[in-house]
Amino acid sequence: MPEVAVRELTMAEAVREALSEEMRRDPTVFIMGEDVAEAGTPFKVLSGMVEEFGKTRVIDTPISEPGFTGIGVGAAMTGLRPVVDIMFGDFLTLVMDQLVNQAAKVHYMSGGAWKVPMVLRTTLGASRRSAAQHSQSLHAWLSHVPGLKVVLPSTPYDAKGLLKTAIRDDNPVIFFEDKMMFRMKGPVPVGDYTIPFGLADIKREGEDISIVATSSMVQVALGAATMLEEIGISAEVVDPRTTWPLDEKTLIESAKKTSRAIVLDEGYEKYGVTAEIASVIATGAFYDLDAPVKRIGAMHVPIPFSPPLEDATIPTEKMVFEAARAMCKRG
Amino acid sequence: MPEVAVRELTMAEAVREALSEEMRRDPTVFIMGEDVAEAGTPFKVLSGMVEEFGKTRVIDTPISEPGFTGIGVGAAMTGLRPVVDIMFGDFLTLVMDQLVNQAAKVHYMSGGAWKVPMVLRTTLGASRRSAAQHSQSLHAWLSHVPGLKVVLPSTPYDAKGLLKTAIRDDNPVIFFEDKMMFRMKGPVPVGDYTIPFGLADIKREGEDISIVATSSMVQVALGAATMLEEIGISAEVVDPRTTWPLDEKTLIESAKKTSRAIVLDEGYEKYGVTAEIASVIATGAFYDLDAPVKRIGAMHVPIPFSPPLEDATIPTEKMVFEAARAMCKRG
Amino acid sequence: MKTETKQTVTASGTGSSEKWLRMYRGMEMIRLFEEQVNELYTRAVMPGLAHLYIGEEAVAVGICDALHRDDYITSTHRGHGHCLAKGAATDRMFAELLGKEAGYCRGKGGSMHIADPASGNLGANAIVGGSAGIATGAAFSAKHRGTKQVAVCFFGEGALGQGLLYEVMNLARLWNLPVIYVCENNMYNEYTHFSETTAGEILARPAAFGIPAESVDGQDVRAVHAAASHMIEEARAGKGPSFLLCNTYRYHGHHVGDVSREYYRAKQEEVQWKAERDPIKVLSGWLLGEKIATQAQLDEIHSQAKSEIDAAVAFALQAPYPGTDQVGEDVYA
Amino acid sequence: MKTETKQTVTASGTGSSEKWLRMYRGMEMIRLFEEQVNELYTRAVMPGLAHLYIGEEAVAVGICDALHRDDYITSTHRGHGHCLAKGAATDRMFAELLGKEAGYCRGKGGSMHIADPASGNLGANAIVGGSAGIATGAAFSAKHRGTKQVAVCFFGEGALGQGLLYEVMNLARLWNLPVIYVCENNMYNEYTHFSETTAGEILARPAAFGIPAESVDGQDVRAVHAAASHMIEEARAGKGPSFLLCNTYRYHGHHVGDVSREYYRAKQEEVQWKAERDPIKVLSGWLLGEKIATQAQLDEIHSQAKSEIDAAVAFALQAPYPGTDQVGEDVYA
Ligand SMILES: Cc1ncc(C[n+]2csc(CCOP(=O)(O)OP(=O)(O)O)c2C)c(N)n1
Ligand SMILES: Cc1ncc(C[n+]2csc(CCOP(=O)(O)OP(=O)(O)O)c2C)c(N)n1
Ligand SMILES: [Mg+2]
Ligand SMILES: [Mg+2]
Repeated sequence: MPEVAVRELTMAEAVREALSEEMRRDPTVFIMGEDVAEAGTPFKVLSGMVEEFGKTRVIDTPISEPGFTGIGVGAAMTGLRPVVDIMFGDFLTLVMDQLVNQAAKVHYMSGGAWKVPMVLRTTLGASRRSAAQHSQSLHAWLSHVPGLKVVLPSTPYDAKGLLKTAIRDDNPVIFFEDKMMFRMKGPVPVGDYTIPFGLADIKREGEDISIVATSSMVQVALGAATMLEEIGISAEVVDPRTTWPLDEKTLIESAKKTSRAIVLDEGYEKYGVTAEIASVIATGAFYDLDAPVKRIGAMHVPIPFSPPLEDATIPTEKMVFEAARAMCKRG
Repeated sequence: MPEVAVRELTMAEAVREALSEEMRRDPTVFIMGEDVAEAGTPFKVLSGMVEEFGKTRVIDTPISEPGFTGIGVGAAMTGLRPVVDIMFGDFLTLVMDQLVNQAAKVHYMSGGAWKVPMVLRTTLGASRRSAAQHSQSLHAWLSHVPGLKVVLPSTPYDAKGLLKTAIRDDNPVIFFEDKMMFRMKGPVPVGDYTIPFGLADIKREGEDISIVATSSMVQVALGAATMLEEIGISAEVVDPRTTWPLDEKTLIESAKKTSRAIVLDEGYEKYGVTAEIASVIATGAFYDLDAPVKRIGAMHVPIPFSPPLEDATIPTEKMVFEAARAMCKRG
Repeated sequence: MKTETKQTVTASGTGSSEKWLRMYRGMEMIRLFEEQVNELYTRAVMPGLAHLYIGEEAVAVGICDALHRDDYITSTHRGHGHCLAKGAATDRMFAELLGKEAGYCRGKGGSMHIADPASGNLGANAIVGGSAGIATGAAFSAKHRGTKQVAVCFFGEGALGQGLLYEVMNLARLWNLPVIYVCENNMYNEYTHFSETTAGEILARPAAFGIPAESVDGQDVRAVHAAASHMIEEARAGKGPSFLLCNTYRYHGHHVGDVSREYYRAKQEEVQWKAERDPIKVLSGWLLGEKIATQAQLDEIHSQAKSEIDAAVAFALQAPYPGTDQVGEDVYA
Repeated sequence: MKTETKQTVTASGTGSSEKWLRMYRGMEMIRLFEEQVNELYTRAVMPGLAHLYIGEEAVAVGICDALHRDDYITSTHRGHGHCLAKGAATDRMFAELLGKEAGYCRGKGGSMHIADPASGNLGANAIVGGSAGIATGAAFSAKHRGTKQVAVCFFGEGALGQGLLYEVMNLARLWNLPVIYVCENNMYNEYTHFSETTAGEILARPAAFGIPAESVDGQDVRAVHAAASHMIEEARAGKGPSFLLCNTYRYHGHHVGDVSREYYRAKQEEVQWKAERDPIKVLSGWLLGEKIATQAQLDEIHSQAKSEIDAAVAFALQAPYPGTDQVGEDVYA
C-alpha cells in the first residue's frame, strides 16, 4: 500500500471515490444507468455524484438495459469511457448480446482496429431476501467469454484500486460488487492508486489449508479461518480479485504449500467459478495435494425467498470450517 | 437398443424424425422459430414438416428471439409443449433473460405450482468459417443454471432418443445440435425409443486413458482413440450426453479404471464445461489418478474467420492424441 | 378468510349494484392488505422488501372483475393488487410474503413472485417487462387450444423501456392473440419521472403495431372496467390484442423502504392525488350519490374486509417456515 | 486501387454532375464487387458465406455520399455495399473476405464483420439489429464530445423484429442524438416475406417515439440522397434522430448459397425488379436523359471500376493468410 493517509471507508464510498477521482481526471469518463443521478442508485453508491458532475456525466436511463449497454459500447468505440450501471447482476441476462457478441468481440473481429474501453458495474450476492431474480451471482458466465475481464473486489481497498484499473483499461471490464458488502468498512488510502488485474491477494497467511475465495466469500473464508485457528488449523485465504485474468500461479503455489485447498464462491457451484479454479489447482498442484480440492458454491437451486431456505443455499463460515476440518484430519 | 428395424439416418433426419413422431403422438407439441416452416431452417433440419403439420404447428416467427422464447415459456405454462428454435447458439445471448430468469425459475418460484415443459433447440460448433458471432458453443452457461437441463447429442441415435425425452420432460430443456454434424450418418431404430437424461454412454471401451467428450468432440475423441490404438494405447471414450443432469458416477468410474482422463469439449476452455467435468473427476478419482486431468476446449479467443486461424482454435484429433500419449508415457 | 371474488363478465360499466359493491370491496381489500404489508415491514416482521399498490387499486379491480377465473394474468413486482383482484386468498398471500410454507409458493417466491394457477395468475415478475412474453404466450396457448381464454399483461410504464414488449406486441398482432396489455402509468420508474424515460406518445407505440390502444382514468374503476370489458370481449371474440393505458398514482414509495421521496416528487403532488383522485373515494362518492349503497353498507364492507385481513395476518404470523429439507424441492418438475 | 470516394455534403438531390457521376461509379463499384464475390464463392475460393447487396446499391451510395468521412456508420451481414460506399478500399475488402492478413480485420472478421476506423465504419454485424446500440452510442459520443459528427445505422427490415431497436430509438429521441436509422426493406427476412413478420405500419414505429420518419424509393439514388441529406443536416444541426425507410430489393439469394428460391419468392418478381427498378439503370437513364453524361462516359466508369476490382481480386488471391501465431492477438487491447 502506498504511503499516504488512510481512512476507513465503506465499500460504497470506496467505489464512489474511485469513480469521482477518475471522472475528475478524465473528462471522457461518464456514468449511465437507471436511477444513478439524483437517486444515486437504490444502494446509494453514487450519492452526490450528479451534484458534482452534472446530468451530462451521471445519466439516468430508461429501463432499457440492452439499449443503454449498446450505447455504452458505441460510445466506448468512439472516444468515451462509459461506466454502465446494471442495477442487479441478475439483469445481465438482458445484456448478454451487447456484452458478449458485441463488446467482447469488437476488438478481435476488427483485427484490433476498434476497441471498447467500457466498464460495466453490477452486483452479485444473495441473502437480502430478494428471491430468485434479484440474488444471483453470474460472474462465471462472463469469465467464460474471451474479450472480457472480470473483477470481484472483496474489500474497500481493493474496490477503489481495481475500479480505477478497470476504468483505465482499454477493454470491456465487468465489475461485480456484492450487495451485502456496500456498508462494510475498511482502510482506503487517500488519492490515486491502482491494483493490477490478474494478481491474487493473500488475505491471510496460513500453513495447513488454502481457502481460495472471491468477493463476498472472502469474509466468510476469513471467519472460517478464525474458527479453524481455534482448533489449531492454520488456513491461508487467497483472493484472486479477478477471475479473468486469473492469477493461476499464486493459487497453485498456495495449494502446493498447504497441500489442501477449498474453493469458495457465491455463484452456483455447478459449472461455476469454483470448477475452473478447483481444476486449475488440481492440475497445478497435482503432486502436492493431500486431498481432493473441495468446492463450495451456491446450492443448485434458484435462490429462494424464505429466510431459512435462502440461508441454506449460501456457503457459510460453518460449512467452510467443517469442510476444512474434515480435510485436515484426513490429510 | 430396442430390437427393431434400424436404418442409417443423418443427424438432421434423426432430429426431424423425433420431432415428427412426437408431434404425431402429442397434439400439444409445436415448433416456433425463424424460417422453420417452408424453409425448414437454414440447415434444412425441418424440411417437410410444415407440409405434414401445417402452419399452426410449424410457425415462422419474426427475428425476435426474446419475444418468441417468452411466448414459448407462457405457452408451456398453459398446456402446450413448445419446441423453440434458436437458429444459432450464439443468439442465446438474446434469450438469457427469458430462459434463465423466467423458464428456469418459474417452477421453483411458484413452489411447484407452474411448470415449463419447453424444449429450446439450438446449435453449437465452429469450423464453418462463420466467424465470432456464429460459431460459439455456449452450453456451459446453461449448464450453470439450476432449473434447466442441457442435452448434447453426438450421434443420430442419441439425437432421436434424447430429443424425445426432452419433449416429454416437464422442464425447460436446452438441446444443442452441432452444425457440422447434421449430415453425419448413423444407425437409428424405426419408431419410438427414449434415452434417459443423466446417463453417460461409453462410446468406446478402453483401458489406459479415459477421454470424456461432448457433442462434436465425441468424433474427435474416437478419431484420436483410433490413432492411439496404433501406438498401443487403449482409450475409452465416454460421452456424458447431458451436461445437466451429469452422470458423475460413470465418468468417475471410467477414470478410476484407466487412471488418466482427458476432458474434451468445443466450448471455450476457461470456465467451461471441461472445468466442471475435470473437477468432478479430479475429486471423484483422486486416489486413482496417475496424472492430472487434462482439459481441452476452444482457445480463449473470439472465433476468427480466417480458416487457418479458426482451425487453430478448435480441438483436433492430433491434439488429443498428443495429450494422451504424453499422459500415458508419464503415468 | 378467502377473497375469491365471484367473477362475472358484464357488457359495460353499467352493471348491477352488486357488481360495484364487489369492486368496492375488492379495492378496500387491497388497500387494507397493503396497509398491513407496510405495517409488517415497519415492524421488521417481513423479510425483504415490498412494493405497495395503494392508490392504484382501481386498475387491478376494474380489469380483473371483467375476467373469468380461468383467464390469465401476469403481474409485476407491484403485484399484490393484481393477485388479490384475480381471486387469491389473503391468508396464503400473507403467508407467502412472510416466507412461510403455507404461502402460495411454499415461501419460495415471496412478494415479487406470487403465482396461483387456481385463479389464472401466472405470476408476479421481478424483471421489469419480463412477463410480456409469458402473457402473450398464454394468449397464444388459449388460441391454439381453442379455449376462449384471454390473457392480461399488467406492467408499469417503466416497462415501456424494454424491447421485449415491442417484440411481443408485434407477434400478438400478427397472430391475432387474445391478450390485453395494461400499462399502469403511475408516473415514476422507481425514482425517475416517466417523462425523462419515455419519448413520444405512449399510445402511439401499440398503435404502430396495429394494436387498438386507449387511455383511461385509472382512478375511476368504472372507467377502467368499461374499457377493459370491451377489450376483453374483443379478444374473446377473436379480434386480437389491445392496449390499455391506465393513468394512476402510487401513494407510497417505490418500495416500503422508500420514505424520503422529496428529491424526486413533491409532497404536494402526493397530497393532491390522495385528496382528489383516490379510487376508493371516487367510487364511494358515486355509489352514495347514485344511492346504490349507503354509508353503513360501505362501512360494513370495510369492517368485514378488515376482519378478514386481520385473521389472514394472524394466520400467516403463526404459520411455520418451510423446513430446510424443502430447499431442493421444486427445482425440477 | 483505392475507392476512397470524396465525401462532400450537398444541400439536396440537385447537386453537380460530378456528384452524380461519383454516385454512379459508387454503385457500379458495389455491383462489380459483389459479382466477384459471387464468382469467388462459386469457385469455392471464398470461405464461409456472403450476403450480396446487388440490387440495393442506391441505398448505401445515396446515403454515404451525404456523409463526411469521419461520420459513423454501422452495417449488417449484408454489409459490403455500406463499407465500399463509406470509403473502404476494394483490395483490403477482398483480402478480408478471403481471410487474408492484408484484410481490414487481418482476416479475423470476414465478410460479416468488416470494420474500418479510417472511414468511420464501426463494423458490419452478424447479429440482426445488433448494431443499433453501437450506432446510437456513436451518436451519443459525437454529441457529448461536440464534434458535429453523425451516425447512420443501416439495418434490414428483419431487424424491426428486435426489441433493441425500440429501446435505442426511445433513447435517441430523449437525448436528441444525431443518428439516422436506415431501414433497408428488401422485403425478405431470409426466406420469409416481411409481411409475415411485420405488423402495422413501419413508419409509425419510429414516429411513436417522436422520431421523424420518411419512406423513399430505394432504387432511386437521387431520392435516397435527397432524403438522407436532409436528415443528416437536421442531425448535425442538433435536431436529433430520424428514420429513413428505403424500399429496395436484393437480386440474389439471402446468401450466395441460396439459389433455389422459388419456394419463397417468384422468379417473375425478381425479373421485374431487375428490369424495371434497377438502381444503376434508373440513374444512368436519368444521366443520359438529362445529358449529364454520355454512354461513353458511363462505359468508361464501368471499365475503370472493373479494372480496379480485377486488380483487387488478384491482390487478395495472392495475399498470404495470417500466421497461426496471430490467432491469440487482438483479444485484448
Ligand atoms: C429489467 C429490470 N431492470 C430494473 C429493475 C429494477 N426496478 C424494479 S422496479 C423498477 C421501476 C419500475 O417502474 P414501473 O415499470 O413504472 O413500475 P412501478 O414500480 O412504477 O409500478 C426498476 C427500475 C428490474 N426489476 N428489472
Ligand atoms: C439475432 C439474429 N437472429 C437471426 C439471425 C439469422 N439471420 C441472418 S440474416 C437474417 C435475415 C435478416 O433479414 P433483414 O434484416 O431483412 O436483412 P436482409 O438479409 O434482408 O438484408 C437472419 C434471420 C441473425 N443473424 N441474428
Ligand atoms: Mg411506474
Ligand atoms: Mg430484408
